[in-house]
Amino acid sequence: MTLASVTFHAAAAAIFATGLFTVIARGNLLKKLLGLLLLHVSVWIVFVAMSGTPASPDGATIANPLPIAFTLIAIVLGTTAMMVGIDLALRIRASAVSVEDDEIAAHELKS
Amino acid sequence: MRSVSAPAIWRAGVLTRVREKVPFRPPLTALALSLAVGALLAVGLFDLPEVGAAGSPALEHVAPRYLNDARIETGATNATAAVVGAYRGIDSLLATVLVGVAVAVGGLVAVPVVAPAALRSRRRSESSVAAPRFWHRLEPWRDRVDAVLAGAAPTKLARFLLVLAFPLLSLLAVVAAWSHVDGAGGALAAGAIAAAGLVALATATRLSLGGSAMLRAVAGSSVLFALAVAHAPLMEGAGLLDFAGFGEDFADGQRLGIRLLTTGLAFAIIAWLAGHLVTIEQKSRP
Amino acid sequence: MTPDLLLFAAVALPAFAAVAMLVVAQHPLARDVGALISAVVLLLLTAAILAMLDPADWLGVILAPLFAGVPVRLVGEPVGATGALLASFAWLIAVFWSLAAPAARRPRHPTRFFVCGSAGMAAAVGCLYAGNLLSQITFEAGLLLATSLMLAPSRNEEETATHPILLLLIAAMFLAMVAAAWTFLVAGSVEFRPGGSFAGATDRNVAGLILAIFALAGTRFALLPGLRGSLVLGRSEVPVQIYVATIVVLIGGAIPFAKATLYVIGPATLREIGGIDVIGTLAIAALLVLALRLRGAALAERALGLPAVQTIAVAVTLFSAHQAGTLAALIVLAAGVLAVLALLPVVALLADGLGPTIATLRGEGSRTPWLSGCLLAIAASLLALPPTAGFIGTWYGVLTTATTAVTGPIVLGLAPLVAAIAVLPMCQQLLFARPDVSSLRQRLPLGWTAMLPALVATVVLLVAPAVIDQMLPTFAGLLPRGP
Amino acid sequence: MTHVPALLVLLPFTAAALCLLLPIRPLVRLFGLVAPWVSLGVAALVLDHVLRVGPLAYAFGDWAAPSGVVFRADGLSALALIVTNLVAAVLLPLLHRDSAAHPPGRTALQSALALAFLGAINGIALSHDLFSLIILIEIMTLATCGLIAAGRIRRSLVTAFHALVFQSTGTAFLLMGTAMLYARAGSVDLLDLAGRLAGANDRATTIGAAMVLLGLAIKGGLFPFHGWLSRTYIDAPAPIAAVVGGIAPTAIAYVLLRISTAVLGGGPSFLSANGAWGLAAVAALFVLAPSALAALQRDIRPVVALLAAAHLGYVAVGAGAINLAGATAGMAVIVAHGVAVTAAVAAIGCLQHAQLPTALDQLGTLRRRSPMVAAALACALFAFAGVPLTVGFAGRWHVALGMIERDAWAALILVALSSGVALIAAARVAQRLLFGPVAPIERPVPFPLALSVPATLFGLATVYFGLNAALYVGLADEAAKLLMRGPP
Repeated sequence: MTLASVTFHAAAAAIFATGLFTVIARGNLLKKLLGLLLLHVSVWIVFVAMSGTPASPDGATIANPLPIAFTLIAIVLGTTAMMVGIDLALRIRASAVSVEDDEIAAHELKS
Repeated sequence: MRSVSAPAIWRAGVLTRVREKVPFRPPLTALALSLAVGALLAVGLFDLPEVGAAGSPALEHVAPRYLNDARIETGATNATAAVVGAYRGIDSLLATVLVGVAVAVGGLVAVPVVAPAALRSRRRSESSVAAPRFWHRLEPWRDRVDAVLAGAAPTKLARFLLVLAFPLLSLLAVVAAWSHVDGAGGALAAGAIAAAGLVALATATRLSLGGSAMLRAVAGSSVLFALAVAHAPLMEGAGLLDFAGFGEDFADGQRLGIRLLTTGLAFAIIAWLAGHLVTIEQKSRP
Repeated sequence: MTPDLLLFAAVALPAFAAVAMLVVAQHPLARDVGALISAVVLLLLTAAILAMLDPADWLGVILAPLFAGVPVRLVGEPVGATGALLASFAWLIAVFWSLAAPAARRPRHPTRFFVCGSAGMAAAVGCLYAGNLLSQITFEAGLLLATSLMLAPSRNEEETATHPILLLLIAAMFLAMVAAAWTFLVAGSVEFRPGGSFAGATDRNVAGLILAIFALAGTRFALLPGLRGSLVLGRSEVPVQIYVATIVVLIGGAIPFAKATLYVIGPATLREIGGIDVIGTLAIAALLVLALRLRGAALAERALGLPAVQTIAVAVTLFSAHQAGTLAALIVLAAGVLAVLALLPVVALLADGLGPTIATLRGEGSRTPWLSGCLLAIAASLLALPPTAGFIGTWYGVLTTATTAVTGPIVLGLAPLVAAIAVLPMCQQLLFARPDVSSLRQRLPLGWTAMLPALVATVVLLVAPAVIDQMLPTFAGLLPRGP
Repeated sequence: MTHVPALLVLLPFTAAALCLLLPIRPLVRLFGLVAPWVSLGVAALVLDHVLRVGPLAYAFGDWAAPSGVVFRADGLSALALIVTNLVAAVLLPLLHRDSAAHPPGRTALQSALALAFLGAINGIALSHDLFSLIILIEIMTLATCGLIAAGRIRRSLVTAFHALVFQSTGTAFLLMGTAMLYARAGSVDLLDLAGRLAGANDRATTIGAAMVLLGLAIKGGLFPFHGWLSRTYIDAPAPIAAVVGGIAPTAIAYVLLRISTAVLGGGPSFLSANGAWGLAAVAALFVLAPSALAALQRDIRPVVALLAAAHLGYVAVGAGAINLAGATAGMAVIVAHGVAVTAAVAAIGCLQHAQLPTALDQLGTLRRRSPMVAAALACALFAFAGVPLTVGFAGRWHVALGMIERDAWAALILVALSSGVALIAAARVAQRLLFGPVAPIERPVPFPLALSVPATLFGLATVYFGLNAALYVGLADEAAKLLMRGPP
């Protein structure tokens, strides 16, 4: 197993796990969004790793275009979701008292 | 775009930041769950074919056509552009629509202006929760960085840097766009970088860029443009996204179609990101 | 009035009555009159259907095109029609009681009782007339829902008290559904047809499993002897007891099982399945447990233990299901239903007037001659003493089951003994114990109206043998002839 | 007819973009009212064409399947198309009749989102390319989040945020699984995948499939992940909650069914690998647990949310029994879900909008307030429980068939058990509805048209489709045959 694939895949798995943990465990809405970004980043990494091609004799290697295309679209997916999340978080911040989950809940209870 | 989303989230953090609570007990279930998923994922990923290994299915099945025939079939010099624009053109079209939806959502939940001062006072009133001591030591620095980034009191240095950033970033964008003229990736990168430059400029010189409404309109029209490009072939009886009829010969038409489509996507992204960031930027003005 | 229209009316009338009574709930008089009239008309309808049965071709009506080729269908055939007649009579008695009984003994929520009862009757009649397994399950679900709505008052402790029964009924329904699905896979059809659709369709093991599931669902596990919930009904009102014990448990369990064995599995397959002794042994065990449960029970509980006994007897008789077997099972069922039907009001009145336990009955027979007479008659029928209906049923049952297996007669002989354990102490205390003169008592607060339902039921129980004797030849002609 | 599969998706998007650009009230209203019904009509045409002529395929840009993207309408797609469009045609035009659903002056944006949502569900039903499918699902997600957040209720913002986080996590799972499947098969076209994954049973494929199914389960709000859906029922403006709860999970369930049956069915599906016991586990987790929880609730809203989640679980169970009856069951459940959930959520919306109590013990008030809505609620709950003569029964029946065919006795018992528990939960609610105490109402708030109409219509539909299930069961059977035949 080449170093490249070990690095790529281990990094992807680690980042995915980190992102999942952040999304689940963190109360702060923006931290949650960062966790989302991590999840998506690990997907991008996997796609990029997939686009590798064996070096041709003249040394010039061209990437496999399909995973690259997937990566581009996936980036759009992840970033749109995250930006909309930011919108919502700001709106919540402007209307609610806090961006902490439980504080919002408490406030709802009071109001 | 990653290059933009990171500062965006930092900015949002500046606006909305209350120090995150220290969880009372370590969230063990979450930890176990994420570790389990990560381990499972690792098992699966290590079972995948080697990176760049010859004969992996990803290279065997459809990739050869993209690699070898794209230039002839689509006239695109860049295989990725051919895939994004021609073979899987519907994907970029749908991505454009997705950006449009994001724009609409952003318009629906427009943030009412709240001055950072008010925010900070609110924050002080809230910051009852004890934070780790380490952060206490960093406190003054954090406030200073906040002040700069929130545009509350941009220091001369910050202004200079930001003003300097704009031409550099736009130059970078031009280079990125030019480097592979057909490259959809190039278009995306150019869009992202240009958006970053716009934001830098807006931050430095309280320039409003016509507000977010105008940019939203631009984004919407570019979405509509991309859709129109997709529908255009119906005029001459071809199928949707079948750009062969655009030019005098097959490849020429395809190339034109790809460029139009990706341009629509890129412009949608530029306008959307810029509008988004400028909105946040304006909110952060005292 | 064409027969299929009659079938449709027999289901539609109670359903309509239920809705109507829910609408006029504000006017008790209209509600009660509606309930009584609908019950009477239902009885007449079922009797008419039974009268105009035709062995050659079953009259049928399609209610809804459920799946392609598997509609919700009603057919008139002897077994179901008999059950429907019995059920509608039981319902009439229940309504009659809830109108005539002393105010303290009437349903606490009359509207709920009448609405749910009528809806349940619509479902029960549909379940008995069902033309295929799917329609049977469909109506059984309706019966289950109506019963659960009736049994679950808003007050929680009672709600939880009746849960065991509801759970048993739900389990029975889904067991029946599983069996139906399996039948559909095995035989390719769920239609009821004389001789069954299993012949040669599958090996005896699968058929035996399906039969066992049907049996479990049909007997409602004989209300799991020893289950607290099966006796907890004693706490609820008499008409509810009548409705659940006779209609839901006895008839609604035994008749669908009978139809499944007769018209789906078929006598031929039944015979090659065999295994009657296994079922018989299980039945004997269940009877013994029941006997133990019934020994120390209070009055109402003793009465409520009997449906389980009768169900077991019917089920075991059915397992030797060639023609005479079905006939015997039907007679056993009829005798059991009528006896329970008469016993429940009598016991309730006794408990009402004298006290909830046996000890309080001591020697009060002299002051309640009518009730004592009823009790004696019912006891005679339950003990299968000639010339009561119980005797005829047991007689035919023993005759039939003796031809196939040993355990059959044992079960049929054991059932009256268990019943005796439940009933005889009552009679003994009531009639022969010396009254304790120490406490002077007021006379029983019982008028004729209160006793009328009990008396009617007892009279019917007494005249039943004659009717059965008259109907025997016709039935022998009606029932599908086994190979 | 040739371009229909594409136009069905792209024209709503175009209309949405127009609404975004020119927020002219009459134009927006026109689109908002007409588009769903037109879409429903075209969907009916597609169904008719599929039934008479056969599957209808459309290759974008004339690039054939493995290297291009193909939208294809077969029996299953047509069925999902007709169901989602049926619900959408009733719900979407009524959206901007409800004042709480959208802030003033934002009608155009909201209609744009609604139209994008419409196009997205059409695309989800039609797309046969895994990656485009994911993009379309994401469009649907963002649209729903925007619609939820548009409510004037402040809590709806938080709800929208949580929905977004949940669903985007699901998207990440989906994408990761897609990546692994692609790395194994070399393409993302569904038919092609089915062909190339057939028999593959290595770790990567299995885990990739697991990731895909897990992502779909998260986005569809199956049991352990139903939190955001139930929050939506409670906190989102009621008509939007009806849209989100009634349509989105149905579409996702369709994708789940297609992928697990037609794509992974022949290959690594761990269900087929571990046979009956895996199926039993799925049944216990997705079906039994939520039903049992639902029977313990004291408020109507969690009851509906949990029962709906359990009902959706039957899609997973039916798809898990990889045989004809199972697939038919999945489709029947999808149809039932679209109808029943809409009725239930709309009825709840009536309760909330009129500030009637939602505690179980006070539900009697609804009976006095509007018998039709009460009846609709009861019918929907009974449909969830799979009671015969409601739309839910056909699914249950075929699930049982599938289990028996598969000899999955443990799963069969669990399914029967959970149906019983769900029946208890439904009966508790019905008993309160019928006989519960009626609290006097001072100044009764009229039920909004946007809710009472859908509640009544779909309440009737639950019974009608239950009475002659032959309408869609036959169709589902045909579609299942086509589905199980596998790749050509």
